[in-house]
Amino acid sequence: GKANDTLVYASDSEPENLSPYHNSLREGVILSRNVWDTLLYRDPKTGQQQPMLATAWTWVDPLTLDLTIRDGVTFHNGDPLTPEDVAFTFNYVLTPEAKIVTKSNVDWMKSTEVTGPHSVRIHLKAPFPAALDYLAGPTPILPAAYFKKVGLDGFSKAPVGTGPYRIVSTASGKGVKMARNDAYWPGSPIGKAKIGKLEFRVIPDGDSRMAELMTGGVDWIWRVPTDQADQLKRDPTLTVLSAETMRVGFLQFDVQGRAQENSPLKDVRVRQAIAYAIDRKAMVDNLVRGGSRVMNALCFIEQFGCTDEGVPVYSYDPAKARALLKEAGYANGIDLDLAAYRERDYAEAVIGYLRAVGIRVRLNYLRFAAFRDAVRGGKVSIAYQTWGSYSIDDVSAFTPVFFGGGDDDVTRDPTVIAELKAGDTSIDPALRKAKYAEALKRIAAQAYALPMFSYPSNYAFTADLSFTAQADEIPRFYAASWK
Amino acid sequence: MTVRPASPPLGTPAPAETVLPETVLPPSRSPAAIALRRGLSHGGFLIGAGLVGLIVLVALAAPLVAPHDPYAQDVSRRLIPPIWHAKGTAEHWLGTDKLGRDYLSRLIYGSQISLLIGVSAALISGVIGTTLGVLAGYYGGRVDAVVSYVVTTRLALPVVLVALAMASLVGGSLKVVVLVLGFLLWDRFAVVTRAATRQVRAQDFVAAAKASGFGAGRILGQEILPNILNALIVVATLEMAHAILLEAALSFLGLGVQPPLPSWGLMIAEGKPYMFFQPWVITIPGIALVVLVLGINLLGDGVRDITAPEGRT
Amino acid sequence: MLGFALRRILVAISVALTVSVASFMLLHLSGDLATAIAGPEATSEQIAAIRVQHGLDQPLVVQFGSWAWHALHFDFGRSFYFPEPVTDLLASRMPVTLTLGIIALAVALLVAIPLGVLAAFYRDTWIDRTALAVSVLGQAMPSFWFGLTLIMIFSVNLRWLPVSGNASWKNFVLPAVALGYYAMPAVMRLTRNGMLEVLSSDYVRTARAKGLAPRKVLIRHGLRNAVIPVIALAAVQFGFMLGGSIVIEAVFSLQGLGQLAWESIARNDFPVVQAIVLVLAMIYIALTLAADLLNALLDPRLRA
Amino acid sequence: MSEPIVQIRNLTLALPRGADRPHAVEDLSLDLMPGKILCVVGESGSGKSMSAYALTGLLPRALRVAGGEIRFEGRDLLRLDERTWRDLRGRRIAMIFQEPMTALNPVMRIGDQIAEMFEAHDLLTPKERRARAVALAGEVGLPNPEQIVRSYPHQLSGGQRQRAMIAMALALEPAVLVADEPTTALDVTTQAQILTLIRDLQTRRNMAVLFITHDFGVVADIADHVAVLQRGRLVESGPAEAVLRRPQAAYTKALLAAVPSLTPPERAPITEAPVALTVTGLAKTYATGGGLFGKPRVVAAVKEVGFDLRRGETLGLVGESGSGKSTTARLAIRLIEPDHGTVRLGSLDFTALGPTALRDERRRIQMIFQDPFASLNPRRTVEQIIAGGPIAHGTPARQARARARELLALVGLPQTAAERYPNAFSGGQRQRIGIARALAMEPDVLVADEAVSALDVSVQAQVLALLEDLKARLGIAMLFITHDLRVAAAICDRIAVMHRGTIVETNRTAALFRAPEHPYTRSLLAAVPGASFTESA
Ligand SMILES: Nc1ncnc2c1ncn2[C@@H]1O[C@H](COP(=O)(O)OP(=O)(O)OP(=O)(O)O)[C@@H](O)[C@H]1O
Ligand SMILES: Nc1ncnc2c1ncn2[C@@H]1O[C@H](COP(=O)(O)OP(=O)(O)OP(=O)(O)O)[C@@H](O)[C@H]1O
Ligand SMILES: [Mg+2]
Ligand SMILES: [Mg+2]
Repeated sequence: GKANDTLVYASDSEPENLSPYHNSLREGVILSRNVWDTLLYRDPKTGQQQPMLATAWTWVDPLTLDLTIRDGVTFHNGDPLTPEDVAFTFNYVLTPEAKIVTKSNVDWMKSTEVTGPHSVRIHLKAPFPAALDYLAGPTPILPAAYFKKVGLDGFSKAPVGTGPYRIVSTASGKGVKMARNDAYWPGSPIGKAKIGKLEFRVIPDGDSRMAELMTGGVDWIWRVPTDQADQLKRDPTLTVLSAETMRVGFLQFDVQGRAQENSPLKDVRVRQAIAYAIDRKAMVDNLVRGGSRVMNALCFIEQFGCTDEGVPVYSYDPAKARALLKEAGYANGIDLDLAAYRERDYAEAVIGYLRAVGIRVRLNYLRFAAFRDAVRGGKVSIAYQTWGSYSIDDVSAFTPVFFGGGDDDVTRDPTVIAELKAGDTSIDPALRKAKYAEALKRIAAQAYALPMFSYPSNYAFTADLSFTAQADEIPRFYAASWK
Repeated sequence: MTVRPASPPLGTPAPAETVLPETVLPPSRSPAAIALRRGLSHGGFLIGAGLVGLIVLVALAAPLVAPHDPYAQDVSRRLIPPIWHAKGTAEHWLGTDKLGRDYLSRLIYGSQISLLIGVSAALISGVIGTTLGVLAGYYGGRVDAVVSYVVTTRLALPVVLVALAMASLVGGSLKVVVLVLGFLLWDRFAVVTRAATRQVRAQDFVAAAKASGFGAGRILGQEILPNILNALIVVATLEMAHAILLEAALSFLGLGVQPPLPSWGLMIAEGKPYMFFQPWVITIPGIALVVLVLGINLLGDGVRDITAPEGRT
Repeated sequence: MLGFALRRILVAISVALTVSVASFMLLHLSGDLATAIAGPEATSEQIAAIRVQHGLDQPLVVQFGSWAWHALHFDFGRSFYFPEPVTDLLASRMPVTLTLGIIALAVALLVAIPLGVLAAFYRDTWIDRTALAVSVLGQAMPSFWFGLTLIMIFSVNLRWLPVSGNASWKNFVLPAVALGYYAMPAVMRLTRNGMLEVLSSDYVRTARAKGLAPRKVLIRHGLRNAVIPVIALAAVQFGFMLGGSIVIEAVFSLQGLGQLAWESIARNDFPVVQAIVLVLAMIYIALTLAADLLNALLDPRLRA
Repeated sequence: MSEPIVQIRNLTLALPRGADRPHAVEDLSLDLMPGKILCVVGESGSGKSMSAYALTGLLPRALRVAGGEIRFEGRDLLRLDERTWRDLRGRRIAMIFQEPMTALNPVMRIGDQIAEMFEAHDLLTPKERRARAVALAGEVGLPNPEQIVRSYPHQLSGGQRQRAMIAMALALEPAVLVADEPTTALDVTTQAQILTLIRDLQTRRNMAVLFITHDFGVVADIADHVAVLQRGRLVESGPAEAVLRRPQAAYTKALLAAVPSLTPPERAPITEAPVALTVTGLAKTYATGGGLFGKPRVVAAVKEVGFDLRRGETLGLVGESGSGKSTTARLAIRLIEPDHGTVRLGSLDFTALGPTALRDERRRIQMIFQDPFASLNPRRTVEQIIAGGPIAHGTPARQARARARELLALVGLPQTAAERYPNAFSGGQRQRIGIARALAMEPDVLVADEAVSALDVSVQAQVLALLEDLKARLGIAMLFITHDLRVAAAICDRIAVMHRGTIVETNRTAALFRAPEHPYTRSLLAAVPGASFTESA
């Protein structure tokens, strides 16, 4: 709290490893942004890259990037930052022995070499336009000497970085305590942290988190369900922020009919009937709320290439749904199963709607891993999927994942696959848009999947705290302050 | 043990030839009749039987007594408070849940699930445990040693954890819950029937039956089982209660029965996010659970008391 | 006595062995571990690699052998999720669960035994009936629901005690009460029944015939004998509480073994689940063994 | 004549509602003289124990004093508060009980339990208490006192336990000793020792003793005065000589008449009848406990036992507790399997039968059990119990049931008994049902294991007469097991004496009583209480 200048934030999961390259959780990303710096900094407002640990960078050619490393930066243990640290970090994480869990973040690099007392050179494997974005995000710089000394196990127990906060203590299952890095290098685009101490507490249970916030046990929580967020708003000691995110939920149908014999889902009329049977608007207005919107095309509407123009819209019409079912020869109703892995009440609401038109659905609520396996294995009739596009603002991060012929494509419509492929590989924006639009139209017309709505995110924190949320869902505590 | 004749006849032995003077036999009742008579004056038993009877009745007549379809949702009428609340409505006596389903109707249908789980888990575990216990108690020796060993091993396994792990691997559902609980909760049956069987077997009437040329089947069926039946009923009620509570706990942890089935444990789990602002969503199913389990326990205690052998205490 | 102890220890060891086989089989026979570990993104090559990496391609007996051999040295392998040996993970979580279990047991015994004694002594009075009601209610209350109710009352409304975590002793009060109340009825009933039996026994009559003060009769002749079965029960209950703390830890977000188990189940972190099952079973076996030996110490008749 | 030390006047003890009679004891008046033993006799349930408890202030909660007074040392005991009672108990009035095993705290050392006597009354230092405990142990004849005070009750024999109880009771040199059937649970030889001990200590310390028993033999051996109770009322009291020799009340007379005599009637030897049962070289060793890994405890219960039995003959098997009588009986009917040896029924080798044949042939040898409560299945009606065996052997149910009713009549029970459950019968009646059940099988041999030991003398006499009569009429051979030599004398044609698993002597009953050959037989006979009394009666 403000009184002891300690911001306690709570979240549900505990990163398996505090080393930023060795976990894939949001909680890990948050720690990473507060404890480590990256070579570049991406301004969340403008989207522009700014100098951070690197003061300057030049492309020698599309496969070679030269960077100048800042002088006068020290790690939390007092070691000065040198180009060796940069080279070590990148070269180390590329080795298979490093066993990092987020390979895609670094494996565009081939190697990194020290080219002078203040410079390094990164060699790429292939041209990679997004390289600077990655250097400004998931590629923090580790202290070479310290890391070599203590090894990964030691490092994960007592991590050291250059960031605005340093880690004071960690305890398995409890969380992480951090203190402001008072020696933080001047001139950083993110500036010195304003709050003296930061504490991350793992509280797996959402209601406990809320109770803790209400009783002052923690100062900041997120992922508050909208119902509770509404209630918390009434509490004058709390501030609640709600915002839409890029996550979109959708029903993915077993079009190939693998999950059950003579699957009714092979019939487009049945899939359409399902689409008509669900009152997505009512769900958004009454259940989901918090700025969410109904989606009609299978992507997040703000993404590049995502459009619902010309895409058939299935508005709530249970009579029509029943008529379609009858037409398809299922006047007596059908039995299906639905698998889901989060927001159980949304899935339940869907089941409730389907039940009203005579589609009896059995819910199979699974952990994500099991859910994914079941869907890919063709054991699920209706999968309640959600997708957050890795926060990437381009439809290529969404639709092709589920319709581009990959593991998660259970439809395997060659036409759609071809159209998406064309969109993904083209460099012409207009052509891309056109191809994606065709694919999205076909998906909707065939009702291969039913897009539901975008998901909101709710933050709640003590009213003493001044905190701004970003669209990328990475809370930046170093920028927060007490009112 | 000393014996108290009803009316001590006097000294000189009666000539055996003549039938003894017609001794006035005290009023006789069958053991069942005695238990019933005792039951009717046993407060706990009556309360327990009343509660359980009521819930069984409600469960059987669910389609008749439930005011609404327990699955019918209306997301525009979510979280209506119960009728005693200022904002309650007579349409939904106990209000509605997060999807606008009638809470009373869900509660009523939920009783079916709790009873189903309690009864079937107790049946499965009862069959397993009683078989093991009776065999161990009757044959003793090596059979007994093996059974005791199996029971000890089973007791060493943490039930909740094992049930969770199994449910998670197979995927939770009503069937899985029943099977997992049925196959985990037999230990007390085994322990109790073993002890009871040993006790009965040591009695001379079993020896008499054996000496009369009864086979093992007849002895188990006619001499042993009827005499351990009351112990069995008591354990069955305990295990029913236990299974119902465990189902609730598993469902609460998300690995029990699956929605939209209105299991009471699931209702508590689903109501949990609302507990601070709409506390009734967890208090109502919670109280229902307590009442049912309490009723079953009282019934079990009552059965034990009223079937206890007569004797001075 | 020595022979008795040796015999019990021998039984305990073989039960432990059986339990370890059971806990191993439980997980290995109920699904393809490699797929589960590999996670959603994995290709079939990766799954195959994982199968080899974790030795899952070996025959089950070999797998068990190597697991058991390591387990014997308190090495349960590495967690699939955390970059730590399972042993370290357990060691860091165990204290929370043990603390909770011990406090809960203390709560249960401190309430149950006096209550049981009182109920027996004042048999068929309102004291007896109150004690009975308290215990019947305890048996009927789902512990998670009771825990939630406690949070609602004492944390959120009254704000006396914290909601979650294990920062100080205060954090353990509510969970220990919730867990202890779950264990209390059995202990209370056993104490009451044992006490009733002992109080009506011939040797208590003898003690009274000596002119011994009632308090001494109650404690020296009554409680000492009545408490013998309670010790065994307490050990058993403690084992059950450790196993059952999974629910309470979930309710109170206590980062103990139970919570770890639950999360590991969700994360398919099988070495951890397996180790926890085994460790809990071992604790249970050790406790019952200790209780048996203690009983033998208290009851000379058992030292045969 | 001195003053009575205790005067019980018009004592009435009320039973709780629903009991079989309103008062446990009604209008009872007794005097206890210093230095004298007053024996209270009566059948089970007559209120003997309750009077004793009233005298020690240990009445069960359910009972209430409804009137009268007990004067002791100038006070009315019934009006004392608990604190004063405590002071009195143990110090002035001490008590010993029937079951020495359960009356001692199983988890406390003998010495500590004796020393507790001093502690209860704040006497002596702990060290002195221990020393006194050892001395007392020696005084009551416990062997090796130094060592025995450190043992636990279960490590002592029954007689030793009772001695320890007595040591405890005598510790504070009480004026009054109340003994509730202190020898009932003991063997005759041990009983004789304990009776002598009590007698000795009583005279040495000039104590008044209230001695409760149901055994007139014991009364004859020990009593100075006798009081006879019937259903809570005093029917007769007076000096022992007078009551035993010249009983006034009809009830006393009947009771005395029912006591079997120690002089057996001459019975004609049975030599003609065919042999029904031949037992040769029978042996059984029990191994108990041990579990999965333990070493079992081994007891050689029966070693090399052999005898034969003719139709119409009764062979008595007598001996102390644990001598192997019951084991022999169970071996004979093959409830347990012998280690070796054979049992022949006529010419049939019973021990060699396979399971199926055995089930068929079992009907030829039947058993009557000791405990009339445990030997009848409480969940079945009398008719089902009696007819069950024949039905299992293929007799049509209707016929078996008709036969069951005939048998009821034969053993002297009304027809209405058939529909009832065993809980509706008294001990003696139950024993009759047990006999009917055995007879329903139409056996050649009847084995009665302590069939009358649990019954009061009057009932005992009836059952004995019934058995005798049935045997004669049906020509059954009977193996009659008892530890009571009086009973054996009354019913047996021949007697085999068992000692530590072997038969040490077999002879015609009269001959055996007249001229016992084996020293063990002699010691048994010598220990029978009240020998003088019945011999001259
Ligand atoms: N605790 C009790 N509650 C109720 N009734 C009792 C209790 N104890 C004894 N009685 C009744 O009091 C009467 C007298 O019992 P008491 O024990 O004095 O008989 P007894 O002559 O000692 O018999 P026994 O030879 O069997 O010891 C009996 O009818 C018995 O049923
Ligand atoms: N089932 C058994 N298991 C182990 N030992 C036994 C068993 N039954 C009897 N014994 C032992 O065998 C010996 C003989 O016992 P048995 O019952 O035959 O004696 P008994 O002469 O009938 O004695 P009582 O007069 O006390 O009935 C005893 O030492 C007894 O402890
Ligand atoms: Mg008595
Ligand atoms: Mg015997």
